[in-house]
Amino acid sequence: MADSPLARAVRWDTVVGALLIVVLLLSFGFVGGFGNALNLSFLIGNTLPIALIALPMTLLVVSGEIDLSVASTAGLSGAVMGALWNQGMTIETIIPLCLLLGAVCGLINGLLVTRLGLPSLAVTIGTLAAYRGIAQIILGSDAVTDFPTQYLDFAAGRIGDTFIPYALLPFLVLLAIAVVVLHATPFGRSLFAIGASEEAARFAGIRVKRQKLILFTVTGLMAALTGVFWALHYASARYDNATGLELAVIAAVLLGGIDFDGGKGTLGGAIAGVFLLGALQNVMSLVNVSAQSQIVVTGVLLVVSVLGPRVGRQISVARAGRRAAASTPTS
Amino acid sequence: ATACGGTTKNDVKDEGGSSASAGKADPNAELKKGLTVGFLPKQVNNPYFTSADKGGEAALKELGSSYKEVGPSSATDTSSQVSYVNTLTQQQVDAMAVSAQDPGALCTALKQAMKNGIKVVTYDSDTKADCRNAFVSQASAEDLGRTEVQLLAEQIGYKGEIAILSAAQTATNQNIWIDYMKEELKDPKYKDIKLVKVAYGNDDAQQSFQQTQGLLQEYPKLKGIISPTTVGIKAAAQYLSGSKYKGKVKLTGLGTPNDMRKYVKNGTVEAFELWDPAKLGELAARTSVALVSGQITGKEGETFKAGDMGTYTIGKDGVISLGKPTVFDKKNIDQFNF
Amino acid sequence: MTHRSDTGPAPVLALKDISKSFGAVRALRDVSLELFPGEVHALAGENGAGKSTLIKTLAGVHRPDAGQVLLDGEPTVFHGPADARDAGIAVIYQEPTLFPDLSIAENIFMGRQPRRALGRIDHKATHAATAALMQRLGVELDPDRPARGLSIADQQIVEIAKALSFDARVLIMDEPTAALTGSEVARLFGVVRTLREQGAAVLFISHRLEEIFQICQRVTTLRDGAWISSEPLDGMTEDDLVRRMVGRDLDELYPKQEVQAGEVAMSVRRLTREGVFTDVSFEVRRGEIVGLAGLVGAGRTEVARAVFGVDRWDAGEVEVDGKALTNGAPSTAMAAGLALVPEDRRAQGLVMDMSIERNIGLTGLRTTVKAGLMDRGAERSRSLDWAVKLQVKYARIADTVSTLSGGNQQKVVLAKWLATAPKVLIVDEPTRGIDVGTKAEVHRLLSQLAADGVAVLMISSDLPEILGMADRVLVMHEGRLTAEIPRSEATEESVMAAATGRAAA
Amino acid sequence: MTVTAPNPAPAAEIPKSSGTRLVDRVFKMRELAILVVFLVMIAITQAGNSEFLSEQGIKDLLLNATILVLVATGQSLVVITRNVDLSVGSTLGISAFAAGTYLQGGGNSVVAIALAVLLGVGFGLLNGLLVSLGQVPALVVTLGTLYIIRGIDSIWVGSRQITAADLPGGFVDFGSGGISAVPYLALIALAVLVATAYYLKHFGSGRELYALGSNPEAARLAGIPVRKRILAAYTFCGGLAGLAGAMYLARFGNVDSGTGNGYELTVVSAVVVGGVVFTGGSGSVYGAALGALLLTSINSVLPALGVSSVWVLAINGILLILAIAVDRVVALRVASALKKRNARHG
Ligand SMILES: Nc1ncnc2c1ncn2[C@@H]1O[C@H](COP(=O)(O)OP(=O)(O)OP(=O)(O)O)[C@@H](O)[C@H]1O
Ligand SMILES: Nc1ncnc2c1ncn2[C@@H]1O[C@H](COP(=O)(O)OP(=O)(O)OP(=O)(O)O)[C@@H](O)[C@H]1O
Ligand SMILES: [Mg+2]
Ligand SMILES: [Mg+2]
Repeated sequence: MADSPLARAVRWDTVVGALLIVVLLLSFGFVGGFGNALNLSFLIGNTLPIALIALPMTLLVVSGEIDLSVASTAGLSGAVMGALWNQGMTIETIIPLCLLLGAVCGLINGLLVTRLGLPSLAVTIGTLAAYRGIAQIILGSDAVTDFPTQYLDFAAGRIGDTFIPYALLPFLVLLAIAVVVLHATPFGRSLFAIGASEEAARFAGIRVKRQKLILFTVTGLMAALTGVFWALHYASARYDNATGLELAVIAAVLLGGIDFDGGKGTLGGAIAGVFLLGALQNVMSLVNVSAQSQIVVTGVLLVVSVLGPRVGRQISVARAGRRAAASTPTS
Repeated sequence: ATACGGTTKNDVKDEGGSSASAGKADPNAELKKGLTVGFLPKQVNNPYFTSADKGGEAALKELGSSYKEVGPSSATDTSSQVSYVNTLTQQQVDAMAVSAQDPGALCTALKQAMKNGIKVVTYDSDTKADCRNAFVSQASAEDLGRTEVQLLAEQIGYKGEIAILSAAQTATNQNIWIDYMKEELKDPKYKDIKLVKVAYGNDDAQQSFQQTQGLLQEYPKLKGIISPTTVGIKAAAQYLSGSKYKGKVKLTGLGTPNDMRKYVKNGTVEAFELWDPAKLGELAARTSVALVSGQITGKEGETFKAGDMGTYTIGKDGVISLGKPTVFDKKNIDQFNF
Repeated sequence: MTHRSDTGPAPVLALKDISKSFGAVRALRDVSLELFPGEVHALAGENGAGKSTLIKTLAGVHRPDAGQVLLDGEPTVFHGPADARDAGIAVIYQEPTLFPDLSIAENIFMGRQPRRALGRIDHKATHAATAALMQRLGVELDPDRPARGLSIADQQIVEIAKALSFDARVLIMDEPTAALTGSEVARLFGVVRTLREQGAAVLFISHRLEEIFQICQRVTTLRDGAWISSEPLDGMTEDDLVRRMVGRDLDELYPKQEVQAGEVAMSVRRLTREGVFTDVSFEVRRGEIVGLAGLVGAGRTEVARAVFGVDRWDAGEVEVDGKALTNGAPSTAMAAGLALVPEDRRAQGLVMDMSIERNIGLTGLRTTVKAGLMDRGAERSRSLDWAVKLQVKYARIADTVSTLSGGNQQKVVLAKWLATAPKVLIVDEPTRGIDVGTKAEVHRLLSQLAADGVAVLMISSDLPEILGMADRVLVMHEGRLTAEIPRSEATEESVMAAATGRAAA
Repeated sequence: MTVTAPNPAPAAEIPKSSGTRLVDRVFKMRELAILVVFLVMIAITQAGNSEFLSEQGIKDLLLNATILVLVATGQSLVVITRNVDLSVGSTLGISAFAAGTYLQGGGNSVVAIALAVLLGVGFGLLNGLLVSLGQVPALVVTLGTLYIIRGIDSIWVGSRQITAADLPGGFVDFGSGGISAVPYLALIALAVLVATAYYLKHFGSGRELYALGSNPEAARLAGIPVRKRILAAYTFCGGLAGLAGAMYLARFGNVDSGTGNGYELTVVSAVVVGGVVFTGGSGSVYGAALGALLLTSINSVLPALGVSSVWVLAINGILLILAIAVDRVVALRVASALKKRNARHG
């Protein structure tokens, strides 16, 4: 490979992965209650919504865009699910409808961004409010809880006495798909190009707008899926489900080394970031770190996550410089 | 399943409705010592919950048990509240007192806790009845709803337009109280009072502020506002006291004496009410210990003695009611500090 | 090393035994250079020889790893561009560095605006000074127009104006003429001569050797980061200079092969983009190289952009191989066999943060695919093939293109498009910033492509290049095609006449 | 020699400056569009509810906007340099509480405000140092400091709160008082706004903020002290957030550990609606202030029209999108009209 082993080692996504492993090992060893299957299954189950949205969000951010409306889309899909369920529709029809709705929400974001050329940050701040508001109109003060038990069990339960929630399996499939799409297909490759230089990508014949539109749509779809999962996992469909989730997703993705200027990052890093935050929060609660201090820790981690690679880079540059200087007299 | 094979609401029979209770109660059982009771409020750092939990802490100390508090830093972060239920389960506390952000969302986790032998008491805000052993209610919802209307009606002379400024539209407690307020208003003696609007300030100072402004602009003849939420009443009072409506538009509802002292003294507010949150916490603590000790199981009709607070009887669905709220006004407000 | 031995004026600015490395790349090795007042000094060398690095060292952008910068004979350390500026050194960098959101006037005077009382900016005076500069350079650019959307040539003009506005003792220019046509160059040289007479020292870089002989007195040559010679230009020939740069003699610069033109490969009919170009019709046949000439801003680039689909056209049609192209769809143009080597390599040609491999690979996303997935082996060998074929000078194919020298970046853009095996190739300023050696190579390549049946449309501001390479010359003037001149009749005079609109009558 | 297009139209002689003036006007119009949207909205509301523009109503409108205008002004400066400060909400919260604690102990109002500003300046400096010295993405760093400051705030404040009763009467009255319909707070915000706008237009360092947001690399080459300028922008932004904290205290008389939570999104919306571009280099503080006024007014307009609060959020979002979309469409239209007028040929 082109990168030297050292340069690769200081790549932040590898660091986050390593950090995750260290945290897990330490917690297994020293934190009572962490290692048991039930806790782990809870940890995974509670992190899944963030992880699910982080998948398309990573792709979106790599292509230089952002979607802040994901949590609202999730809330809206949950609200619609609740409302339709109350109407007596079958759950098997409701879920696809919700996913479709999510895709439409994403499509609207995408159209506003690509057709009107509006900045995605601004558009999705708007739809963040709009989708949540529509959810509120649809479901109002209701909290729908009586979804069929087999669905609830699937969303909240785990396989036997293992630590593996049922829901982890489909997630792993989605993760694999996302990894392949981003890192091994022409589509993914073009996303990096778009993120790094949209104009150069256009001049290379990449259909920038179409790609972005697809991404926004998929992001909406995944957000809706998350909303459905959320409502089932917590057995509660309310209009304010998943409020504030977008910030958690963004923090995790940033922690995973995805550059918000676009064009850089790996899915592995993003998912490692998601689970690192999840695991840390779980551990800190178990060892009675207060919620306030946990916020500080999250913040410090974020700051370190950007300062860290920079310091690492400087070290490796300095070393390379020394090596070059050392070799000067010989040639 | 229905004819076409899907699952609809009608297929799902609601098994809930009765509180989760097992075994037999032994009213004379010894109160256990050395227990750990975890308090999980809707939000830590919230003054209301802090004083409630302090009440619980004091009671547990007296009973020779230990207290701990965990909780999310945001009152709408349900998923993190669920994680905290799990945390308490992992830490194998003997009982937990929970104020639920969402009646349904905590259920799976709470049931898991009960399966692990942990007693679950909800306080302030209930979950579905089958997800906990007992609910300690701050006052009967009916009392609260009706007395607030009575308070305001007196202040405005049983005549004029009134409005309600609530918390979030999904706030379970507020919604129940508002229903009782409407119920009370049906009484013929209120025939000249018209409830024009229920506004929602989402327990956010600024939004409650602007909702109050909006109410006054939309209904210039508005005579009174009921705000059954501590955040809402505070914001409304602050707005009124700095506007031309001060003293002209009456305000009542649920507030803490410390929050409202200034507005009572400067004439913005005549009277409002609240229960003593510390007492609520104390009762939750005592209920938890009684449950763990086996004095009660959460069935309707069981009774237990809650220290100095007296004897309480468990009502329908495992609900234990704290009692009537206190009304605060110019005369008595200086006697309270919470 | 032989330096000037007579006791003339002392050098204003000098470099002594400077070395500079980027990681493993040693861009400069023990290079020395002296700039004298009243003299224009040329810096020559192939692409990647280290010219721009040298300049950035003079300007305080890079700190040398070893060696000294001498200002008026005193060793000096420039901690940043501001230090060099304060020492009276004005620099035009190879790549324009403008603030797109700010007006041209602000771009020129940023940080040094005329002030009124209390340190407030005198906007009027700024405007007036800019207008004066523009007049001096003989261009019509509105000082209040934002820099965004300026063509590369106009950007270059603004850069020149900026450098002139300093009234600097030392003026350093890194390929200022690369994007300019004859008339602007002549204007620039006029200004440079005046400055020289006023006693300024000038350092000038260009790959157009005739320009060096036109304006410079001395020349320093670099090869692979090493100093080769510093000597007066008097008595030197272009061949001498080329030999110093390349280290060998050069083949013919315009190796045009005679090809019988085949059937029409691309036809453009009555193409119009409102406000930009009007009613443009022409054909390019297989095996033919068609030159598109015109003054800066004549609309050549805009036509190319519209044909390729990155801009929409308002009327007209384009056919490639008999198939009509969709308006505004580069992907269908590519699928039809069209390729465009754009004018602005940094913004349009390359993704600067991506590796050489990936940049070349970007046009092959549809071909280097196996079962829907990227075929990395195929991608790499395709990229390597073309990088080698075009003699790109790089350390590793996985290095980001931003670390390449300007000329080598240009080669990567060419590689990227040639790798698509196009039927019709549009090249916009294909040899801008490319050294003579490689230029000949690129010309040979274009010629070879034409011989293999590719239709080539070559936009160039380098008139000799057009005359040397084109079978047919199209000339644009103010958004319209004004002339079509066969190779036999194409001369500097005939083309310029059409380009300036004089032939219209 | 064949001449294909023999008669090029004589280039239309358009005096150079007419295009410029038009460009100028377009740029002014960007703000004008928001102003028009705002005025239309107010007019409609007034038609539907005559109480809306009563003295009290106007005062409320201005008061509501004041705090957001201040923070948005600071934020625009940072955004112009192609950065962002997400920690403003947290800074606002903590400085409001600091000022409150000081006043509670019987402090002087002016000192309290100075204290809040200083605290804000401190956090601004921290952000600025991290972003400029560390040269790291501002979004991540300030999301980090958002959490850090919020966390420190909640640890320090705990469940304490400061209510109007704890504050000197004069301070609270100042928060809601004013000269007829114009609140004192709005006057302060206006003064800050005008001064900032003047500075940005007429001072070298102000222009340099635009320059380095427009092209950081070029700014470095032009010898602009990039780090110093970024640091200054963050410090100013932090200071204004602190000042806004003090005003929040005066206005609402009520702060706790949750004060200012989530405010960053509102601020960013105001700035974006006001036409300050996130890629840096363009936009004005007047635009941001108008954006702030528009956003806060929507929240007053809907209740005043009697729209159920259930609908408020959705309408809010849709209006926000409409505002930026209209602005964009108008800008595009004008630009293309201008291009055609300004065309050198054809
Ligand atoms: N920032 C950098 N990082 C790594 N390598 C660099 C960097 N800048 C220049 N180089 C390398 O240094 C060498 C000299 O580059 P330089 O830009 O000075 O060439 P040049 O003589 O200006 O060429 P051209 O005529 O193509 O502009 C090249 O090999 C280039 O790849
Ligand atoms: N991206 C752009 N946006 C807006 N205007 C542009 C853009 N590129 C060029 N222009 C303007 O359009 C006109 C035509 O420029 P164009 O680049 O097509 O000319 P050209 O004949 O290719 O000249 P050259 O390439 O030598 O600059 C010029 O006045 C230029 O300022
Ligand atoms: Mg160079
Ligand atoms: Mg061109």
